[in-house]
Amino acid sequence: MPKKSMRTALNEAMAQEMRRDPTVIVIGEDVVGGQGGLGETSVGGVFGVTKGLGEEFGLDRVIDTPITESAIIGTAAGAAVAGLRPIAELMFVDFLGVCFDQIFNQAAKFRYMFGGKARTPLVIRAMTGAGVRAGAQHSQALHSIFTHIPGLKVVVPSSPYDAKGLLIQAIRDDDPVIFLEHKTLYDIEGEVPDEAYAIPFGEANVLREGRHATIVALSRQVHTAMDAASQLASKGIEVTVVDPRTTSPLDEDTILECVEETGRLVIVDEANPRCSFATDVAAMVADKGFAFLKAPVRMVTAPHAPVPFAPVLEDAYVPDAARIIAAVESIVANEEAAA
Amino acid sequence: MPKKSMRTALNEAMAQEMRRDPTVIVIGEDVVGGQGGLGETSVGGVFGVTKGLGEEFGLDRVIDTPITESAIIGTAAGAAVAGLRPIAELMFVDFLGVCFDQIFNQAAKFRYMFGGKARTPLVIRAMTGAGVRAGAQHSQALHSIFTHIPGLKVVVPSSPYDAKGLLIQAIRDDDPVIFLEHKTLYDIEGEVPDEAYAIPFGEANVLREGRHATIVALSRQVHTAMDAASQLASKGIEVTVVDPRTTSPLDEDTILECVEETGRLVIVDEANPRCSFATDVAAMVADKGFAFLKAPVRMVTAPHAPVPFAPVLEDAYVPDAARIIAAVESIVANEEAAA
Amino acid sequence: MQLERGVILEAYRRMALIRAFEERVGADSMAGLIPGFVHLYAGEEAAAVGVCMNLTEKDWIGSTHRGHGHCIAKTCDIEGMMLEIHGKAGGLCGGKGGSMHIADLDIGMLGANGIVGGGPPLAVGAALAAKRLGTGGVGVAFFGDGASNQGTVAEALNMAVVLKVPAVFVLENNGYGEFTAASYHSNGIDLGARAAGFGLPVLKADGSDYFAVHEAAAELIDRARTQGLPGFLEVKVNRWHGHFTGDSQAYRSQEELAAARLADPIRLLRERASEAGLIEADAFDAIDQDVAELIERASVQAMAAPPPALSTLTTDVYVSY
Amino acid sequence: MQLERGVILEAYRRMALIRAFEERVGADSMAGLIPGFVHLYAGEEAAAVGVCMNLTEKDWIGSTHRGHGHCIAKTCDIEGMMLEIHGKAGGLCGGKGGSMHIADLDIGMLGANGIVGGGPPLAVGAALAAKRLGTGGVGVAFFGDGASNQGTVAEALNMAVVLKVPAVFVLENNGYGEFTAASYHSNGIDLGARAAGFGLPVLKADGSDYFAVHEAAAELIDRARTQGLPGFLEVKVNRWHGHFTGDSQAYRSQEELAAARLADPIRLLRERASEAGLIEADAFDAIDQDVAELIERASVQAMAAPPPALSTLTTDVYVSY
Ligand SMILES: Cc1ncc(C[n+]2csc(CCOP(=O)(O)OP(=O)(O)O)c2C)c(N)n1
Ligand SMILES: Cc1ncc(C[n+]2csc(CCOP(=O)(O)OP(=O)(O)O)c2C)c(N)n1
Ligand SMILES: [Mg+2]
Ligand SMILES: [Mg+2]
Repeated sequence: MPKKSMRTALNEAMAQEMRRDPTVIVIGEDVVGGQGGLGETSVGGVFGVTKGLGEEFGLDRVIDTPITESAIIGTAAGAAVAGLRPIAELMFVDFLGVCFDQIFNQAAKFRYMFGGKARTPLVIRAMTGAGVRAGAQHSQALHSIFTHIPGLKVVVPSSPYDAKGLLIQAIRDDDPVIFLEHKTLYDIEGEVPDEAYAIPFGEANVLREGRHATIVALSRQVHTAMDAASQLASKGIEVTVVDPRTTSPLDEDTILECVEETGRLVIVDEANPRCSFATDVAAMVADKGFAFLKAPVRMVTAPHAPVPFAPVLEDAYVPDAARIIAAVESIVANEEAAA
Repeated sequence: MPKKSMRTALNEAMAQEMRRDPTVIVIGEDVVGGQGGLGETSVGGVFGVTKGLGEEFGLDRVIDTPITESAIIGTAAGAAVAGLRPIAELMFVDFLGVCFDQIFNQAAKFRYMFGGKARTPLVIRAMTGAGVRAGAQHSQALHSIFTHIPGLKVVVPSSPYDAKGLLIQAIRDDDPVIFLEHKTLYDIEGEVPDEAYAIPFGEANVLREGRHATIVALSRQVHTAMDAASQLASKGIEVTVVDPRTTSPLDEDTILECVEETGRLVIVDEANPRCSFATDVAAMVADKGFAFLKAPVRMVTAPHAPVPFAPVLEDAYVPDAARIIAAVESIVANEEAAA
Repeated sequence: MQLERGVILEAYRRMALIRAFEERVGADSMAGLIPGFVHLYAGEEAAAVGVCMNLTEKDWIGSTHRGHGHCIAKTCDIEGMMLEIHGKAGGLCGGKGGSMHIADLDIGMLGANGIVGGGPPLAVGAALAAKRLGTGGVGVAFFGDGASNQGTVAEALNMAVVLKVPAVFVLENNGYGEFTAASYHSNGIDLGARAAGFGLPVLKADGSDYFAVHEAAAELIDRARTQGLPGFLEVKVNRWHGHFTGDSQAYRSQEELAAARLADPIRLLRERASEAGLIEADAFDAIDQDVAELIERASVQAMAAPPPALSTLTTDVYVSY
Repeated sequence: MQLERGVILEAYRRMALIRAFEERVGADSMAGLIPGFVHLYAGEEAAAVGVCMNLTEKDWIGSTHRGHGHCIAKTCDIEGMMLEIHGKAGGLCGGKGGSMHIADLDIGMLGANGIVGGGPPLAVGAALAAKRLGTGGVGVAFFGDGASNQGTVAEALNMAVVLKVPAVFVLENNGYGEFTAASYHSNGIDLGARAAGFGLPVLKADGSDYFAVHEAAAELIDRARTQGLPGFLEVKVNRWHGHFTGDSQAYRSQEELAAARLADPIRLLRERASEAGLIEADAFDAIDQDVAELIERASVQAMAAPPPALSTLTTDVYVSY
C-alpha cells in the first residue's frame, strides 16, 4: 500500500468524495486562499489540507469566507438541511467559542427538536491539540465538550489510514460530525489505499494486546501510548492499547472487553481533566465494568490549566510516555508483586 | 431565621454587595428593563431576580444592554480586569453558545496567559435546567462544560441559604465565576439570614448521612435525591446525600470520605451523560477511592438527547426519585442480601 | 403592482389564520392550558404574509422565537402546529419542539428559533444550497430589531454579500426587544441604513400595509431569484401583545398600545380591497368563518390529543448512531 | 496641529523600536530561533504609535494577534516582550503567553489576542470601568479589516454607542485578512462607512502618515475623554510581511509589495520633520543607535535566558482555588 501523510490522506478523502457526490462542498477561511486566485497563488488552508481542491472543483464548491465563524457554521448547517453536504473548516478548534451556538444549539439539535424531520449532513473539520507552541488559544483539545453534546458525532483520528476512512465516513454520514485533526500528526506517514473506503464510527481499533493493563488513548496520544507500551514491554509489563477513533459514538464494548481481560485501565488524553473524555471512559468502566477492575482507574491528562506557550512548559503539559508508564506501573505493581 | 425564596436571597446578595462595594455593577438584558424606566415599569430581569436594583443603585450601576451576549460578557470581562466587579447576566445558560469565546478563551485564561498579572473578578449569572417546558434551547444544564474549563469556578446552589452565601462569595471572589440558578428553584423557600455572609467555594454540604450508599447530587437534583433518600429509608436503606455546591473547585475530600463510609456511590445530575459532572465524580472516585468501592458506580442523568418540549417527555428526561431509588437498590441489594 | 383577487384572498386567509391562531393560543396560554411560554405574532401579520406570498415550497425561511406567524405564512399545517404547541403526539415535531422550535423542512420552513439571531446564518446556508443545486429557490431570514444587535446577524449580512447568494433579510422592527425599546438597544439609529452599510440594497415597508410589504418583498425576492443577489427589507410592525404571554407591557403607554391596535393590518387589507371594489365583504366573511372553525377544531383536538409516546424520548437524536 | 519636538522624537523612537523589534523577531523566527508563529507589524508603525501617543497609563488598549506594535506603542518593556516571545523566564507573561498573548495590565495593555475579534468587547469594558471609576481614561480597540467581519466587532460597536462609553475603535485596514483581500472578504465595501451605520463618528487617516493618524486619533480620544462618547478611526496601512513569518505572499503582486515598502511611515516621519526644520538628522540617528542597541541586547538576552521553571506549569490558573 502506498505511504501517505495524514495531510494527503485527508485531502484525498475530500477530493474523492467531491468527485463522487456533487453536493459535497468545502467552506471556510482561506480554504482556497490567496484572494481566491486559483493555481500557484492559492494556499489551500493554513496547513495546506485543502490544497488543490479549488483548482479541481472550482470556487463554487470550494468557498472562501470572511473571518466569521458563526456565519460559516450557520451557513454550512443551513445548507446541510437544504440539500448539500458541506465540509466546514473551523481552522483551530479553539475558535468554537465564536460559533458554538450554531454547532450545539442549531446543527446538533435540529433532528430531535424537529421531531426527526431534519437530516444535517455537516462535517466540521478543525485542528486540535498542543505541541506547536501556539499558546493558550490555539492549542486546546476540546473533544470532551463536543462529546457532551447529544446530536454530534466526534472523530479523533490517530493515523493517516484512519483519517481517510473516517473522513469519508463523516462526509457520507447524515448527522453533524466534528472531525478533529491533531496538528502534530499532519506530517506522519502511513499506509493509505488509493481508493475510497469508509471506516464506521463507534469501532475502536485495538493496536496492541497485553494482559496487564488496558490503555485507552486518542489522537496524538495513541502514539505516545504505543511508545509507552514498548517501554513497558521491555520491563515485562504487557498492555493493550485501544484507540476508540470516535468519542461519540463510543465503542464501549471493545473497551469493556479489554478491561475484562486486563483488569486494569489507564486513559490517556491531552484534554483538561475535569468532565472530560478521560473521566467519561473511567466512569463507564466503573459502572459497567466494575466487576473486572482489579485496581484504581488512572487518568493521564493535561493539568487543569490552559496550554502554556513556553516549550518546556508545553512539553510538560502534554501527557508523555513517562507519565503513562508511571500510571500503569502504579496499578500493575501490586498484583505483579502478588503474582 | 427569616424564610425567603431563592429569588429574594439572590437579590439580597447582590444588593448587599453593591451597598458595600461601589465597584460592583450588574449588566445584562433587561436587568432593569422596561426601556430603562425606573420604578413601576421596570421588570428587574425576565425572572425578576434583579428587581429593585436599578431603583436603588441607578442606571450607572445596573446596566441594560442590547441583545448582544458576546459584548455583554466581553464588556464585563474587560471591566473586571480594569477595576470593576461586574455581575453579568446571561439569562438562560443555553445562550453561552453566542458568547463562549469571551468566557473560555478570554476571561478564563487571562490570568494564566498573562503570567499571573490579571485579576478577573467577574460573575456570570445564568438560569440552568429543565422543568419549565421551555424546549431544547432554554432548558439545558451545561455546568459540565464550564467545569471542564480551567480558570472558571462553577457554582450550582440548591437552597436559598446557599444561593445567598455562594453569590456573595462569587462577587467577592477574584476569579471568574459561573453562577447557575435552577429556574425551578426560584420560588422554593428556606431560612436565609438578613445579614451578608459568604460560603467558601469547594466545601460540600452533607445533607443526610447513611451507611449504605452515597448520593452526590447538584442543584435541583439535591431535592430529588433527598426525596429518594426518605423513600429509601422507609425501605431500610440509609443513604448519605452530598451536595458539592460548587463543581469547580470540587470538594473531593468530602465525597471520598462519604464513599469510604458507604462503599457505594450514585451520582445524580440532570446534565447529559457523556463527559459530564457525573462521569467526573465517578472517575475521581474510581481512581482515588477505588479501595472503598464495594459496587459499581451508578450515574442517574438525563439521556444523551436534547431536552424535549412535551411535558411527559421532559418529566421523563429529568432524573426522578424512582430512578435514583432503582440505582441505589441495584448496588445495595447484593450486599444487603449478603449481610 | 396590481394583485389578483385570488392572491389577496389567500393573503387575507393566512393573516386571519395567524390572528385567530395567536389569539387562541394566547388565551389558552394565559389559562394555563399550554405548557411553557409563547410569543405572539398578532399585529404583525402583514410582514410574514406579505413576504411569504412571494415564496413557494422550494424557498426557505428561517424564523424566530416569535415564529407562529412565519409558519402559517409559509403554509405549515395548522393542526400540526397546534398539536406541537400543546406538546402532543402528531405535532409537527412530534411534540419535542414546542412553540419555539416548530419547523417543517418539507415545505422550506427551517424552524422557529429560540436563539435570538440564530436563524439568519441558516437562511444564508439554505440560499447557498438553492444556488448550488440550481433549484431557483431563495432563503429568507426573519429577525427582529433586538436581534439586529446580535453579531450573528451582522455576520450573516456580510456573508450573503460576499458569497452572492439569493438571501433576503427581513427585519421585523416592532420597536422592542423584550422590554427594551429600540431607542435604547440600538440608540434609535436607522437599522435599515445600518444594513445598507454592509452593501445590501435596503427597502422599507409599513408592516400594517400588506400591499406595501408584498411589493417591496417581491422586488428583493425577484432580484435574489433572478440575479442570485441578497437584499434587505425593514418592515415596521406593531407588537400587540407583551413580549410573551403574561407580560403586561406596563412599560408602554396606553396611547402607544392603542395606536398599535389601530394600525390593524387585517382590517386595513380588508378595507383597501373593499374600497377598491376588488373583493366583496362576503368573501372575507366566509374566510373568517372557515378560519374560526379551523382554529377551534385544531385547538379542541390538540387539547384532547394524547401526549407523545415515552419511547420517543431518545429517538431521532441522530439519523443513525 | 503643531506637535512638540519631544513628542515627535518619542513617536519616532517608538516606531523605530517597533520596526527593529519586528525585523529582529522576523529574522529569528525564520531561523527557527523563536517558538511558534509570529505576526509582524512592520510597515504599520504609525497606526499604533499615532494612536498611543495620545494615551497614558490610565488608558487601556485591546490588541490583536499582530500585537507587538501595540505593546511597544503602549510602552511595554522591550526586554520583557522579547523574553516572552522566546518563551523565557522573566518574560512579560512569565513565558506562558507568547507572541499572541503579551499583556501588561499595569500600564493599560489588555493583551494581544489570538482570537480575531476578541479584543473590541474587552476594550468597551475597560472604557466602562474608566467611566464608572472616574479615572478619565479611555479604552481603545485595535483590530483589522478581516476582524471587521466578526460579529463580536459589530456587537462592540453597538454596545459602545448604547452604553455611551469612552471607547475608540481603531480599524487597521491593511487590505488583507490572512491570505484573503478585503475586496473579497467584505466585498470591497467601505468599512469605515459601515461603522458609521452603527452611529459612530468615523474618521479616516493614512497610516503611513504619523501626523495624520495622531491628529485624527487625538480628536476621537479627546471626545471620548471629555464627552465620554465612542468613536471610530480607520487607518489604511501596509502589511510588509506575510500574514505570519513564512508566508511568502505569492498572492500579492510585486508592484503592490513594492508600493507598500515605499510608503514607509518611519522614513516619512523623518523626512517631514527634517523638511520642516523641526528636528536635525543627528537626533534621529541617535535614536536609531539606541534602538539598535536595545533590540540587540534584548534579543541576545532572551536567547540566553533560562526557560520558565517547571513549577509554574500549574500556577496562576486562579487567584485562589
Ligand atoms: C441569544 C439570545 N439572547 C436572548 C434571548 C432572550 N430573548 C428572547 S426573545 C428576545 C427579544 C427579541 O427581540 P426582537 O429580535 O426585537 O424580536 P421580537 O421579540 O420583538 O419579535 C430576547 C432577548 C434569546 N432567546 N436568545
Ligand atoms: C476567531 C478566529 N478566526 C480565525 C483566526 C485565524 N486568523 C488569525 S489572524 C487572521 C486574519 C486577521 O485579519 P485582520 O483582522 O485583517 O488582521 P491582520 O492580520 O491583517 O492584521 C485569521 C483569519 C483566529 N485567530 N481567530
Ligand atoms: Mg422586536
Ligand atoms: Mg488585515
